[in-house]
Amino acid sequence: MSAVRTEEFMVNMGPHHPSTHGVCRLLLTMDGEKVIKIEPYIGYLHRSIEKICENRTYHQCIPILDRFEYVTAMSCNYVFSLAAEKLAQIEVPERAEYLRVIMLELNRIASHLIFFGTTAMDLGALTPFLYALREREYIMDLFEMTCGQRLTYNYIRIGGVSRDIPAEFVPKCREAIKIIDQKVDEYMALLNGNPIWQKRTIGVGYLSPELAVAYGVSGPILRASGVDFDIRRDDPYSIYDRFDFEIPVRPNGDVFDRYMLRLDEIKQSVRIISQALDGLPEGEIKAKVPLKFKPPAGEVYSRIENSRGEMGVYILSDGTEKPVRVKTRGGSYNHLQVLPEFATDILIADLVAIFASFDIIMPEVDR
Amino acid sequence: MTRDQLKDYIGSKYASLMTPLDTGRFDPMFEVKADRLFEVSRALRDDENLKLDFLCNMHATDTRENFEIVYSIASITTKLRLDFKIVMPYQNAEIDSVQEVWPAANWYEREMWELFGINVKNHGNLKRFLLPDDWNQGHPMRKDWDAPDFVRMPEIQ
Amino acid sequence: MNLIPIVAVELQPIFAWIYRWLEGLGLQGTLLTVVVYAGLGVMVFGVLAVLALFLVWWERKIAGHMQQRFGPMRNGWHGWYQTMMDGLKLLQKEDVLVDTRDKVVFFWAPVICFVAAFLAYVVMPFGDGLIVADLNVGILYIMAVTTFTVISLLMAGWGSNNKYALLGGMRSAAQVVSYEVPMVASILTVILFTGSLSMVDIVESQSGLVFNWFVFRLPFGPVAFMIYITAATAEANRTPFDIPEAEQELVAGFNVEYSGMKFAMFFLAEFVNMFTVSAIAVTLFFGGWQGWEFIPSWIWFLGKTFMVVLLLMLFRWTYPRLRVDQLMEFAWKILIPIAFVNLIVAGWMKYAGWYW
Amino acid sequence: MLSIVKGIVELVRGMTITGKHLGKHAVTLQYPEEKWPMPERSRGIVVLLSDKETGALNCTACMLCMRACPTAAITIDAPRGEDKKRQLKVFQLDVGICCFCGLCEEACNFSAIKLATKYEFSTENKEDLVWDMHKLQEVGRDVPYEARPKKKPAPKPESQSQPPQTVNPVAAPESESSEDEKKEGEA
Repeated sequence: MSAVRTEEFMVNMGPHHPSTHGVCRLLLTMDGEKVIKIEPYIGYLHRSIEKICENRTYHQCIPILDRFEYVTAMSCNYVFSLAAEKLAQIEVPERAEYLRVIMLELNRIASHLIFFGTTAMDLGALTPFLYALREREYIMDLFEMTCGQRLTYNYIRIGGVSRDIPAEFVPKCREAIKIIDQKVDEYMALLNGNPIWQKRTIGVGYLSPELAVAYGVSGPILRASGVDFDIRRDDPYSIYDRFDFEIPVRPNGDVFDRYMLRLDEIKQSVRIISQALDGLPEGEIKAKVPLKFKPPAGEVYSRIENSRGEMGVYILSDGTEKPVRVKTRGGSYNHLQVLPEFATDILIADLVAIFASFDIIMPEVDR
Repeated sequence: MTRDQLKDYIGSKYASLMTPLDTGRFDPMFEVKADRLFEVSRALRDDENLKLDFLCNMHATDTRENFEIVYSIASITTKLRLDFKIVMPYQNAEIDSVQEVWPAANWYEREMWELFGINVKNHGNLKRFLLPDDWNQGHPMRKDWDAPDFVRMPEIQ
Repeated sequence: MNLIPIVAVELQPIFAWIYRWLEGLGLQGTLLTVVVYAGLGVMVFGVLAVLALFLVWWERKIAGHMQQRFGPMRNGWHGWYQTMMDGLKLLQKEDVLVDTRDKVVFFWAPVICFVAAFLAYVVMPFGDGLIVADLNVGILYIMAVTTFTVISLLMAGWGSNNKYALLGGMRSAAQVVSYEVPMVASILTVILFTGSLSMVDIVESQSGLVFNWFVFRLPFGPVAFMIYITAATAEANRTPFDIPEAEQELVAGFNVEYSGMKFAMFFLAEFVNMFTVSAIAVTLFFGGWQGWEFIPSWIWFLGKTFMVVLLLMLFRWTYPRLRVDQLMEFAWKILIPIAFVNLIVAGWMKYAGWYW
Repeated sequence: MLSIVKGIVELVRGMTITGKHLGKHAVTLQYPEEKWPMPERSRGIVVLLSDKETGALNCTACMLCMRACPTAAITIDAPRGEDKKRQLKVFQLDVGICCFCGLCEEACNFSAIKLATKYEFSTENKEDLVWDMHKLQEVGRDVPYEARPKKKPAPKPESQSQPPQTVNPVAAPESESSEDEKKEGEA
């Protein structure tokens, strides 16, 4: 048998691969079915959002930043508004803060539902994807009813929100979160006990907490590795310190834990939303912000907990109408970065599972 | 530790390395000399009271006079957060890599090298990954960059 | 008259008439046999092509309704001729060819796949007497010819000169060869009791009450059926065992470079294969075409087969996909031991006479 | 052995969940024949509104929308006439680069531009996506809107259902020389 010669070969996974969620390109060095080395190449979705923002006024940046991370565009709106408010020391009205929290958490649920669907799809189960999108539709309807768009909201503005919620929003929202809460149980019944699902996820793709922290991994992936850190609680912004909710943490750091943690987070978000709906005060929805918004010179980096980890915006202002520099930071950038470090000597099917469990979306990486 | 306490702590302990700046509007902001960067990074991470082990963000800014490289760092355990920046001249800009302290800096430094043309010493993997492989039109995030199809907003009188 | 293949009682006069007509044309001896069999072959082919088209549509409808959407709705009532239109479209499409392909292998792979899928129907008893040729080694013949599929997949993977396709081809080879073993072991359990390899004999040995169906012979009957249906799912390359064409891993696996009609051949062959394994399951375990007399036997056969196909579809749209090493592990460490223990138990019970 | 039985039970449980959905009715619609009702606030195509009585455009060519547009999709050409008032000559919208953010609608003081709930305006040519004044007006003929009082903007929206005027240019502290039209709107 010594005459048989084997050699490694390179496979281009992406930019148009069904499981790379967009246009990520992974250059794999493979030995048969085994992946030896991963080299990510990004930039296929680069729209130079940062450069565009340097050329826009602060108000105009918000619709541009909607496209920064379109799955949770509310967070993009919010994190930029937060930075601008910190720059200009704007006090946001109470009602606006509540509305912001409701929208952010609804958007987190929507994003996690997409995660659930795409992960199941990447592992071969096609039906959960449609179920997840069916439930996401309730949230999209709520958004459309409130701000008029389903994906790029342009809702949260500097100093508040753009519009008050319509009268039928609150009952519909209560109904939606109730349905979603029930459906999450159904998802768990559909997949959790399934021996195939367990085989594919439990113990696959272990990410150690040390590596995760060193590479700036954040959000659900960090918490699934056993690190108890959530910006909503540890660096509080908005009014999150008023709500009673838990930060789910799971110890194993494998694909199954990342999947379960997100489903748990959906339940916690439902709790936050119902509390916020109960405590929703009357009043102003927007602080007085001039159309020619000129924050004083200075710089600020604001960060929030997005469904994909830490989302941050850095603004450098020189006192004029346009920012000098806007730098966006998305969680997926670091998550993609850590992938080659620990995902070696795995089968290609495991790579797909790990990639899916990281919930990487490319607009956030390429910007 | 609150933000003011953090400011005082750093002011007393690292006065020789980090100069406080008043441009930071929310979190404390410091300035660091380019040649002391590595020393500062290591000290901030290993300090028992700070443990700033999480690199949130790092990027360069072109202010038309010079480059500012801003490091936003945080801590998982002590929940602190601070920024520090390096100001360096436009010509032959070069910094040390902080990958040894925060491995997450790898891609941020690569992106900075690619889009701003700031050289990174001891990086080890300075390869293009955002721009096309055959890109030869300079560094697009610099303020003076221009291209025929680059559309700026119309100026309204 | 004895040259006429056994056909359903209802169709006997027509066949006799055709036979006489052919004789009147001056055909005799071997030539006559050849012509008659060729005609039958075309008939079976036609029926199966229609069935495959129907199955594609049906699967899309089932999947759609399972996911709370409609599925195809545009062409005709609930899109009933959607698949035909898709076929027409694929026929018109340009056949995109890779320059670096292995020309001979690339060309013949879909052909072999297509032919192999249809060969099994030579001995398939569609109804009471509705069979092309009742070979006395029927089930053995089926096992032999269906394995041709793996050769074609391997050829497709190799001939495409594409790494994804190659991986898919290798996966399919490993998978089909492994799952052949438990499948044959479970079939042997049946043959142990019928004492014959002929498909007609197998069906007739299950006549009478429903409890004479093999699947109800406790304790080995249901176990054998479960092993068979698992192995058959793998054989037909369907989820959860569809790793040769695992879309999320290998894009499309072995047929990644195929387009136009060549792709359609693979596609149709896949559905014919699904029908084949279901039909075998019905023949072996569910009493084949037997049922109440007042419904024609071939309707019984088709009905039962569609039920098994529905089961396979439920599998496909519910379960995630296994990983390649887990798939092999499952075959060799779980399925094969159980299959052989089951076979030994069945043999012992046969020897001791503890069965009805 | 137990794990195998347990696994089979779980597999069957999964199948019953998906199988149960087989009987339910689809939640999707057959798009071109059936459509979802669009919410009132839906941001669809951008239209120019006309006065309900005279039929003339509400636009006064103040260029606020052009200034607010983040993608520079709006082009306005309005030279000043002899009475120093701007005459609207060209109002062009490139639907291809419009991002439907709604900033133009919020910037407008005269209920002249609105994001209607209409959609389905795809074309085969990119050139057809550049809409001129007349087309924008035609599409916007039957769009219902609430004319804003030309005198002074409402002080504060009382009811919640009424869309509040959020970015109100009146609040802008700076008054620049070129903004005489805006003052005119206030006066």
